[in-house]
Amino acid sequence: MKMEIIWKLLVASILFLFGAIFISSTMLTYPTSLNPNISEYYLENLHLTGSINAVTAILLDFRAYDTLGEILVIFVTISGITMLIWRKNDLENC
Amino acid sequence: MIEHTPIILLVTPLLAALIVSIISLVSKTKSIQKIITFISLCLPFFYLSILFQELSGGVIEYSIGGWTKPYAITLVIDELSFALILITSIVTFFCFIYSTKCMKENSGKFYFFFLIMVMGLYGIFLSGDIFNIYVFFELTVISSYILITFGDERASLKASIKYLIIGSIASLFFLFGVGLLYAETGLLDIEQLSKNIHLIDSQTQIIIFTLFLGAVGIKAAIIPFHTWLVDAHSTAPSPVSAVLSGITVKTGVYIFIRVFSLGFTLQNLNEIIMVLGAITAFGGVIGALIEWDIKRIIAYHTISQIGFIVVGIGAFSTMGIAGGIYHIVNHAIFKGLLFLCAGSIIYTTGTRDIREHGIGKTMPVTLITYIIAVLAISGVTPFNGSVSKSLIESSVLNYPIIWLILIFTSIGTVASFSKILYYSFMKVPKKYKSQQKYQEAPFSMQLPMIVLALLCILLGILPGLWLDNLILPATSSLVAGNSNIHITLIKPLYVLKEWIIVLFGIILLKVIITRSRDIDKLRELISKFKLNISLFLMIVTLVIVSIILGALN
Amino acid sequence: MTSRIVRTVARVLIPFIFLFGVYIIIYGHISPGGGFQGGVILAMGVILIFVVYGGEKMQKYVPHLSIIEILGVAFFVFIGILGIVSGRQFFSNLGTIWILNIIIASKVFAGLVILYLLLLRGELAK
Amino acid sequence: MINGLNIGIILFLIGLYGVITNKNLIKVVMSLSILGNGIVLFFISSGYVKGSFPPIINPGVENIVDPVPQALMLTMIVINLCVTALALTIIVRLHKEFGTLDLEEMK
Repeated sequence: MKMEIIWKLLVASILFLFGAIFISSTMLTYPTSLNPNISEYYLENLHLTGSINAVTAILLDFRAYDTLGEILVIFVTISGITMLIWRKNDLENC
Repeated sequence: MIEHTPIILLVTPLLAALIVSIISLVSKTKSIQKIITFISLCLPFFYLSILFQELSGGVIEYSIGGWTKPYAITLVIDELSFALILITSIVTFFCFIYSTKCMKENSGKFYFFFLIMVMGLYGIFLSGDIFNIYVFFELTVISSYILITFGDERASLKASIKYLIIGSIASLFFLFGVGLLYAETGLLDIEQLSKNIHLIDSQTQIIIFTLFLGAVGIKAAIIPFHTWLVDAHSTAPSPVSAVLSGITVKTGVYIFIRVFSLGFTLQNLNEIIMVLGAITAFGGVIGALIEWDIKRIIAYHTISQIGFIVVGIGAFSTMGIAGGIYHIVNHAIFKGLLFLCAGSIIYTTGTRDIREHGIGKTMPVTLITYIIAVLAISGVTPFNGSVSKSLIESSVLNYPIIWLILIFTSIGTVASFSKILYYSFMKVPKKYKSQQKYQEAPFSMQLPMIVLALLCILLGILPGLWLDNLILPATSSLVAGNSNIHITLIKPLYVLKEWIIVLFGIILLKVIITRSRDIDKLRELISKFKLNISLFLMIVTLVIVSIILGALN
Repeated sequence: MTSRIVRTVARVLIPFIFLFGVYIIIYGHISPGGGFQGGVILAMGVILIFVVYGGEKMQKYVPHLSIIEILGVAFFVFIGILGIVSGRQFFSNLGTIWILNIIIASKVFAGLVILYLLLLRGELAK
Repeated sequence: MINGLNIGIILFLIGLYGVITNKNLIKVVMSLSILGNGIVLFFISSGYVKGSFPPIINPGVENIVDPVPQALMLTMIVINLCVTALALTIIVRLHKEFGTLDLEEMK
């Protein structure tokens, strides 16, 4: 029981250290003002997509390839769960 | 149509996977699924031959959706990604041929996940967008979580959940790094990022580097981020293990090369990476020396060889990077071959413990291909491992301690593989009275082994085939400097060193055989290294790395 | 069996949930919303029916829903390839955002319902 | 000091703490979700500008928030959902096989 508490304190302290380093060194300078900025380009060309909702336009037009990967992830997961739940133990040994 | 080849390369396995899954809903016959999978894994070679001709005219870029280049998601094929796509096609094709015999049940589902994993791998290697790499990495690892559970029932479920927990932490670390990069620069394209990364102040760069190191370290199984690998790769079915060890782990190294060559303006990064690599190389071998399970031994060697690659990349000289990339290719071939050999041994004998095999000379093909693979992984001339290993070793000659560690690792590699050779093939177990009469594995399992063994020899005799055409151009685009490495076939000093290593390895094996009881105790000790302790060590490592970098910059 | 209050409230709520889901999907490109969000809302409506009235009998519809899944992915890829066929790039914009929204919505809907049914089955098989 | 970015980082670390110290696999998966939500908060706040409007470009709307992190996070949320579902399924199977939820007690 005592070991448990010491262990948790150890983990918490090291994570605290990590977080302290993390927060102290990421003084972000947003909003970003670099010249070739993605979101500015997307907003300028929004009228070409036929959608006025910028998030939908990015999701389904500018970055539709990401969405393809994403729906494949859903598809694979569902197939995997189907297999895992309905499967019998009939596997080859190799 | 020719300019669409990159995307067609990616869509082909996807369409095949869709057809396979529709067929598996409708009918139970497996032959159509096998044919479709076979065709879709053959076609990439055709596309790659087209792409190779195009590649001579410079880097191939294909922006999806037709938007201007740095803003849209771009598929980029340079020499590095071409080399990795080619090796992915070769290894997955032969692993598929191997799996047609040994995966009898559930095979429709198996081919589906296999094809999706191949597609995810292509997606990672093709993509030039850092968030897109995350998406395809998730696709690859999710299908490999599922493919692992095709193995031995109870152990594979445990290995899968372990891999899942650590793997999703890795993905989230990577995503956090992407988030910081985006918040600082407003960019996601890798090429644009590498031009603008010097604008970020060094404190934030340290954090970004640390997060990427955590993510990539887990994915590439750098010690102390490695605990998931041995369980996952040893419980999966052998063809899956071959792809996981040969290619999927390399995606971590690939992302590492891409991230590392973003050009962080930090001091002393190279030394930290080289030290981590050397620890990885040595620790992997220690793990392999004390195991008795054939697949666990081979899986530990994946860790050790990854260490070699990371040392080469960490050196960040022309020789080191070229050696590292060439070792990625070579390792995919001989590690795939080793896993396939282990699979055929398990297929015939039905056990994984090397002390109970006692095969003798009854499986000549497996024996000969296994010996070729062992010589290749030990780095003996004229097999392929020797070229890349000598490149890596000569790139760290300025750091004698790391060089010595790599030499000791090579000795341990020889010892642990000749341990398998001694127990599985030469020694007859006590419980059998005489030599067992085993059948050689079926021909469709022998064929991939033979081809991969021939590739080992070919790439060793003609290293220029890959080095001159793909790897040196890839290196020269990553590192500035002269790219003139002359690889002569036989350098007497190197050959002498290699044979001395083999000799010491066999001596080490003798020591191990006589002290096997102590080794069992050591293994007990290492098996106490639990999941949460390893995660804790991982965080500690990251904190230490960030503190060291902060102090030095 | 769930209590009468739950059943009554569910009966009143479910039509509006479906209506809201469909609204979110088909107005996804001109107002806040989109395929994923709408698909999830529709799926939650169906799952609410299952929770309240019992979903055990619906196990037999899992294959049908899987076909919707596969067709969703196939249509998505098809629209990507349509860009190549029409002489432009993969996933070129052809004014197809609302179609993609509907495809994704049906796919997410089918996926989440299957997920619920399968996990329910895993629970039952214990 | 108290803004979305820092709260996101803290949530991330809390999730990490949960993954390391919990023995129950279900709780580990819950911690993974917390970890992911921290990242979502971080991303969304990194695109946020005070006093601006949602990214729906009606005529006459100026200074809107950055839409890119929101789109990226929609992708990430779905992927995280899938990973969680897969993890829970494997845990159901494991519980059926071993009768326990503690990874170390599974022999």
